[in-house]
Amino acid sequence: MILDVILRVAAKMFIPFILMFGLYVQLHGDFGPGGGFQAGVIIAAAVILYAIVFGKDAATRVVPKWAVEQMVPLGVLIFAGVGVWSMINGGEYLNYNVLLHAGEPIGTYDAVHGQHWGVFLVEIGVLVTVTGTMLTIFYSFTGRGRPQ
Amino acid sequence: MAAGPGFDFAANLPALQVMVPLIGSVVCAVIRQRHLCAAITILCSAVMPVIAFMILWQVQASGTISYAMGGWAPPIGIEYRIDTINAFLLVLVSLMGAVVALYAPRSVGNEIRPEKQGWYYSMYLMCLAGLLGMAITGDAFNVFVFMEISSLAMYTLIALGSERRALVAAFQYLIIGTIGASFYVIGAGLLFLVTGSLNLWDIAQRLPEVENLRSVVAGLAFIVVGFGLKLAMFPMHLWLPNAYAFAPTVATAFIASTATKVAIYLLLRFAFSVFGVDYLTEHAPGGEVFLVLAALAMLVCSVSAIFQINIKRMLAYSSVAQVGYMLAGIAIATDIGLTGSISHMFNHAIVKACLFLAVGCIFFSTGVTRIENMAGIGRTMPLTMAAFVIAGLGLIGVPGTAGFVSKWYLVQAAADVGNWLIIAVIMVSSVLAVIYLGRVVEIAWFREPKSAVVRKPPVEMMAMTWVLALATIWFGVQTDLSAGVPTIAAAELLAGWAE
Amino acid sequence: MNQDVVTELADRPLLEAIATSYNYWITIFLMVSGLYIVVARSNMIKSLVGLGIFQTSVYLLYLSPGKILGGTAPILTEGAQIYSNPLPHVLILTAIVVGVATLALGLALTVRVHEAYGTIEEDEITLIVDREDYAEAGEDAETTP
Amino acid sequence: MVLLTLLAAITVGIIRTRNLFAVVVLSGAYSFLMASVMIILDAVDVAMTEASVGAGISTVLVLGALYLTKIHEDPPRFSAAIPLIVCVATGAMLIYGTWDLPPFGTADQPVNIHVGAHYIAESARETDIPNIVTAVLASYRGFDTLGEVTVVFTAGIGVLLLLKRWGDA
Repeated sequence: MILDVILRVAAKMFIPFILMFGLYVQLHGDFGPGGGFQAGVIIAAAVILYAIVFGKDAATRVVPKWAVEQMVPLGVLIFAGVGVWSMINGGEYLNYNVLLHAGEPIGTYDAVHGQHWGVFLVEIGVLVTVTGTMLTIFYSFTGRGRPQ
Repeated sequence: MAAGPGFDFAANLPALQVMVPLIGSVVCAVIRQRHLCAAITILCSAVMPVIAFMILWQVQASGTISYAMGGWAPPIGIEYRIDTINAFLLVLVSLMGAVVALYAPRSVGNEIRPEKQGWYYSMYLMCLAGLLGMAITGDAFNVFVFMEISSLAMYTLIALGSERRALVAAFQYLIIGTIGASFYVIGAGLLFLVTGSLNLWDIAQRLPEVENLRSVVAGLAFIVVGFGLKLAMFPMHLWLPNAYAFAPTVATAFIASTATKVAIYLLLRFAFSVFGVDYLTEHAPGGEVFLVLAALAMLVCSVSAIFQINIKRMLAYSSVAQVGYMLAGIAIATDIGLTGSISHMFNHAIVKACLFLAVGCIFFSTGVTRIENMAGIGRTMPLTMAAFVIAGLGLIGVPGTAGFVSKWYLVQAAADVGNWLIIAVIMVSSVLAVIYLGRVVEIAWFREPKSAVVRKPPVEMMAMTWVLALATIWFGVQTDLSAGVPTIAAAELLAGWAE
Repeated sequence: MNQDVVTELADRPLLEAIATSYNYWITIFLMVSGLYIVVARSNMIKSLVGLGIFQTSVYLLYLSPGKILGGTAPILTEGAQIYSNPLPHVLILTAIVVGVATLALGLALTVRVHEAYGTIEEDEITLIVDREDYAEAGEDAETTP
Repeated sequence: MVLLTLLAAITVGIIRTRNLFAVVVLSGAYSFLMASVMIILDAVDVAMTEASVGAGISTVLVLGALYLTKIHEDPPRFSAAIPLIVCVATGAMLIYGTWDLPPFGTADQPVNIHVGAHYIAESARETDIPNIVTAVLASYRGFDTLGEVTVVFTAGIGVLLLLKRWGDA
């Protein structure tokens, strides 16, 4: 059991840092390597570590199954929604240049900020779906139980 | 398109064509309530043909449509490039999607657990979105991405069949499908390495500069093998019969009428638009091999069909044989040959979907899938079997049905190049079709009823089966859409893209 | 690329070809081995692992030509002049994700097959299926769902 | 070059090993090596993904599947002649196809001067995102990325459909 204690304490210490690193990778994707996908995998890994150390039931209390199942489509919806928004604004699908209206003159767009916002939102969509899917798959496999 | 404010419906049709089912699928996954999901599926699928016909009309009115995804002009961004042939394919796929979606609710209700139905519809729409995406895109890598979307959805749809063999069939398809996709990626990668571009049009412009490189030939070979696996080109067809036989009815009918067709379209696109006829005749002397494989498919698979005990498997083998017809037309590579192939894609989709839907009705009412157990079904379910027979006549190619039109083109094309052997093979294969379909008719009508009809098939299932049966006759007489458009498409294909 | 370069490349001696294009040789080796595992092995999980190797070797085919000697990673920084080509990286990112998605679905199928058949050897399953077919042909009635 | 050779060695190991647990460990090592190779090729984003996906998630998934199935592989029952022919043919085609590709590391090959060069030259002005890979991924080829996320979504729903338990089954 001593090993178990060490494991639990170490895991408790590590998980916040893993989550922080995930967020860093997500938000810093514009400047360094990384982005929504990598961040999603890292955050999912943190939860999986938690599940392995503290048991799956504890993990599903923190991150419930229904939530991850809804995250799977939600991310795609965010991504696709950005595209629809740019279409409504008169551009092509996923044309971030037209996401934001510039103040002056009326009817023009702030292309550079639009690009930033577009990429930011899209990466969040990726993050949500990837985290959700990885956890869904993990829960599905562990929830299956060994056949008798 | 100028980035002016306001939503421009007509200009955004290409994006809508793919995004409506995609978003519909995602919404289904959020909602999960099965009746709502069925409603969403029907709504999205019913809008698809409308959009597809509008695109076809736009193409006919004002030529090729180029739609720059994300507003980045090609080849920098991803382009949707639509000319006659893929507009035609969009019409084909979306029509089939709509008919099968209208047929679906009670068939799905019968075969899939209630809790799973919401997600099942989601996968159906995703499969539709993936196939439409493959047909519409003008970017080599985007083809791969959408191929994987449709394939993953398809593996799932197949695996949900009620028998345990469906799982094995889905797994084998997954392996073969992934190998096929990887071969395609290798081929596209070689082209990318020598041209520096992923845009198909751009590649076509740059290929003449590097056409003497061996990498280009190898690229073509890998692409052909990749799609060959996907479209069940003989001898790479072994995954198909099991996949079709054990999938749920709705999945079989939809996949059988669309998936192989889209793969054939992509083969056409690469061979004729990207590489061009001149390149093929000069550097890739494979036409004869193709023709031999096509002939073998027609003969071997028609004979296999005769010996099947499961009716869905029988129809699946017949599909591989029909793919042989289409490949024969492509291998002949004349104007009429290509017209025949493209037209046969359309006609075969209608006919085969009708047959599978009729089989679905029978399964719904009696639970029978084995041919010998269908004894007397013609007397207990006369309407369903009548539709089956009409579609069967279409498959054989009796004059006055859709199948005749396209087979006539193919025979004519073969006669033009003086290839009498291929004509003989087409004839023999049609006779074999008479045999395997005749066997079903004989059992269904001339034997005493054996299986009781538990319940009548619902109205919408019968209606959709009959819509397709009537379409079989309609397109046998009225050929503006089923042969007129393919004629234009064939001419465009033969002209190629390279300037 | 002009024709002179093309013929020059095609005519170079074997040893030089191996040395300058070592990346491709290993790529091909990995690809063929991966493919071999997939098609020759009957264990479903091993097939999936082989599929993974096959796909990863395709990544190398895309990535290695994008490298420019003396270049740096394609992140704009002060002082760097030559960047390696970012486009293959993007494509391969997508391909990796597609690969893991396929793997997950394949494993899920494997688990279900194991539950249904008690084995994950495709050879054994083929035998079971054949036996079923044989038994079925003798039966008369079919079970209604 | 050394890394590439090691990769080849591991592949041989994977082919020869029958213990599936060992195969998983080897394939994890394979992924890490591959990630190192990718760093050498300047593909830092890809390397990061390969390390987290190939060595991380994939390994966890395969182990999970192994736990639910079994860890020993039976010897093959059928002869391996046909697969071998297929593989040799593929390999021959690949050698043929890559024979006249330009040597490693050159800047002036077509793949590096056409579209790729445009991204390097213009992305700062057009998107103002320093990491060109992110710019291409999320903006220039954003639609591919949407497709990629959709693939992940499809796989997620597929796994749920296959493995989720409802009540009895």
